[in-house]
Amino acid sequence: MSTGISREQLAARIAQDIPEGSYVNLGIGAPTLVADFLPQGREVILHTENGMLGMGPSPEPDRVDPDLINAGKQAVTALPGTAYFHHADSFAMMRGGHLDVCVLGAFQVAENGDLANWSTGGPGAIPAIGGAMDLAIGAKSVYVMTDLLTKNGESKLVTSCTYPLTGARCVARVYTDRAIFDVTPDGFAVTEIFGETTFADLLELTGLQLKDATQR
Amino acid sequence: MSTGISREQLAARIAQDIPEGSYVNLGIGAPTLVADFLPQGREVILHTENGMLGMGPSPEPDRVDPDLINAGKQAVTALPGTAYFHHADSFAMMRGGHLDVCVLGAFQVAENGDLANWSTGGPGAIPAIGGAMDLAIGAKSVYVMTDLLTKNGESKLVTSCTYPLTGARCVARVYTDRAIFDVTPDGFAVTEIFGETTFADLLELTGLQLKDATQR
Amino acid sequence: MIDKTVSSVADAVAGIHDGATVMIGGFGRAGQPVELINALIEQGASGLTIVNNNAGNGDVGLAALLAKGHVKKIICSFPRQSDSWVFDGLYREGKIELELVPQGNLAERIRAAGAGIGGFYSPTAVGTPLAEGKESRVFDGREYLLELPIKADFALVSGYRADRWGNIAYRETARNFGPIMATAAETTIVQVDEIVELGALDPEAIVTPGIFVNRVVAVGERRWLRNGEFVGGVNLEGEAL
Amino acid sequence: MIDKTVSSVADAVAGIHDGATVMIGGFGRAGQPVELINALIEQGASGLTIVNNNAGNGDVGLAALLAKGHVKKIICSFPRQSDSWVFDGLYREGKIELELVPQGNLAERIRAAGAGIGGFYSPTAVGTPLAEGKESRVFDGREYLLELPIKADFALVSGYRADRWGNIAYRETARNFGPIMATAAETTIVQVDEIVELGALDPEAIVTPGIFVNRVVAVGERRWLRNGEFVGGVNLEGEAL
Repeated sequence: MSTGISREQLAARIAQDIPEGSYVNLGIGAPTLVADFLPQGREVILHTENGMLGMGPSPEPDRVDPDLINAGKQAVTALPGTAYFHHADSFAMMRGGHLDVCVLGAFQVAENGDLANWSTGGPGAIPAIGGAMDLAIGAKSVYVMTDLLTKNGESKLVTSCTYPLTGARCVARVYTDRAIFDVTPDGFAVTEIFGETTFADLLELTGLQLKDATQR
Repeated sequence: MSTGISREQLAARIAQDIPEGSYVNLGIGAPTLVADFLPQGREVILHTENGMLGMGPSPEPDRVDPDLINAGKQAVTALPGTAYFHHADSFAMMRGGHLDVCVLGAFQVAENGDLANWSTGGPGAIPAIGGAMDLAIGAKSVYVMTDLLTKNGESKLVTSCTYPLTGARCVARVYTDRAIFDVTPDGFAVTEIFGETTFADLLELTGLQLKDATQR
Repeated sequence: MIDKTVSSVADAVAGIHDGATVMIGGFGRAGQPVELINALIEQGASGLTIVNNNAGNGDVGLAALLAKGHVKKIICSFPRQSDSWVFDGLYREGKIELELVPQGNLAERIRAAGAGIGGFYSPTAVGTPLAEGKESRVFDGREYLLELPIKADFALVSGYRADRWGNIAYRETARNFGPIMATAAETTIVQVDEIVELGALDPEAIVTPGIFVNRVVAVGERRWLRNGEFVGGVNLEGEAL
Repeated sequence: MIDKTVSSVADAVAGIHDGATVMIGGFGRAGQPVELINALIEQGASGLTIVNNNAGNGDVGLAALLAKGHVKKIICSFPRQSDSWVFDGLYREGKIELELVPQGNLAERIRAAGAGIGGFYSPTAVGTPLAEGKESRVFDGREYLLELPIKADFALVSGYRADRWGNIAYRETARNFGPIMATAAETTIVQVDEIVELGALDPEAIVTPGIFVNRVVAVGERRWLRNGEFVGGVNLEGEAL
């Protein structure tokens, strides 16, 4: 059974699916990579929860501006056309359904679109939620970017989440290193498989009933 | 029985009671006059519901700016230090209790502080409320500026309002052409009488039980 | 390349359908998108529900739309004004429906629609006739009324300057309802004096970010400005002295 | 003459009492009013409830206040960060109470307090553990949770420039929670780089009008600016490279 594509390849694949003119929020961590792979010349406007539309790439090290950061507290730049706003306005954009796409990481995604990505519910863990719950219920399309399997080899796609939820029935599509899964009323439909992975592999790895919706 | 002081004199009297540094909203009509009588050198910041703090006096006729108006849709000017904001923010200032004083007109004020100033409830009348209900419940001190009597000689101070309310138990003080009335838990207390009017006159004109709290 | 600009007011108001709910910015005449309203009259959509603070002034703009008989219902706070004769006549003849909303509730309900709030408890109108039929609830010893969001199919807004991303800057008290209405409509259409280069607007003074805007149209500089400087010489109606 | 400026950060934080609820602006380090927090540490008030998006970074600012043991409880959305070791230690030892609030609810609850809203129905956290104990209600086929305002006794905010009326302009994403916190506290205290003449701030870009501000103190230009121009040469912590 082959391994999947790299994180960068996956980010590039997600970037392909983001149409010009979209307003997009990229979650902390791996989803941030998607910005680096948006096709040249395609204008996509990036939102960051801490009050900015029009976020640009990282600055040169000597041009870091501590007043200009993203949700992951990394230094960013501002494109021409950037607008700043306060936190209530920023979250009104999310919660009011104005973002076209958000890309989030996940611990688990269930067949019905439930998302768990903020807590593994462990006893010693310090909980932290940030803006994930607002994004999960607010963006028009919630995409998840994740490895299909945990480090322990367990499927992150599940019948129903055992970890605390971030949002209920909110995920539209899961981009993994092995395949792309659409959330449908009948569960996950595989629309694209990467590398030498087969549909049979996916059935085995996830242990789920999957629909083969690949165009092959 | 003497007549009362003029509207301008009353405006000047109200202006005396507005401390430096107050944030003040002056209602449409007579209350607008108060601005003209603020003592020289006393800084008071005027709020207008249509999105401005720092409102200045009327412009010269050839300097009218149609983008710069007050709640009564009259041309105004902007003082140095003016800030503009949208309607939700403007009314958040009112409703959130941030204005120190508002001065409103009235049809009736009841002994318990109920205010009626938007509709006489007549059958053919076209109702219009504007921002009066928000001001009535929002400002820290709601002052009313009015003639004591209607054109028909009826008292505007009443036991209980017969006209539709603008706000319940919201008025702190009523400035009339005859006297100043504080709203207290025991009804109206007369704190100042103008001209040759007597306390006995006020009892007769209003038909109410009044407390004499004048310092004479 | 993102380009939200359209070349005519007719293009700007295309697709507004009969029976649509249309928010129209402005407080009295200030910030009233007169050119867009005129285009809407021309376009002909009828049976409209209009959300505005007022119900038209004089015979132009919103008043002209009302006079055409294209408006079924108006949701506003202050219809009756010295120059609201068009509305007054229609209302007295029973030809227009009125939903009267205190101005602060109107603003907050529009904001709530744009912000995804399901409803909120307002301190305004407690104990008044406008509380009738509304749910009441006490928090921290104070009574509030449940208010629901007001959404629209379209918003017509008057801004000052825009860029091709649809970022909008406003001018003085003409800002009023524009920014919140822009957030609460499916399709937001903004008229401005001019479209400037991307990056030319101060990012700290963009009050409506382009995410809320679908179409922008330039209508030329307002008569009381010259190259962005106030020159006066007009009356409150914007007519030359 | 209105003059809200005070001459020292010690004067600025005077009167903050033991047990006070204090909102502190900032998202991570951006917009964190470090000089005011340091003055608060010096001042000594303890048993505080702090409202902030995070729970401190590194060993400075909010983290230093926590390390002093002056904070009883923190209300925030995202305590756990790579550099939140001070909070992490206190939390694991049971020495600090945590109220975890999704960031959008945190922002909207603060705004609600400033805007006089009694409560509101939020779409966030429905179906999650954070919905436990909250009232749920369906509007238009969608479920919402009742959320209540968060008020404070004091707000400490970091702005960019101010005038003597207390009007505040912000800089870039350092704006974040400042404007809403300024509306929700009994006493709002703002540190800025400099106090400018009344009228020098663009009235279209004053994000916090002075009505929300009680005291303003100038703390000098931030290290990455020179006469208002960005010059860089610092790391994300603001330290010279």
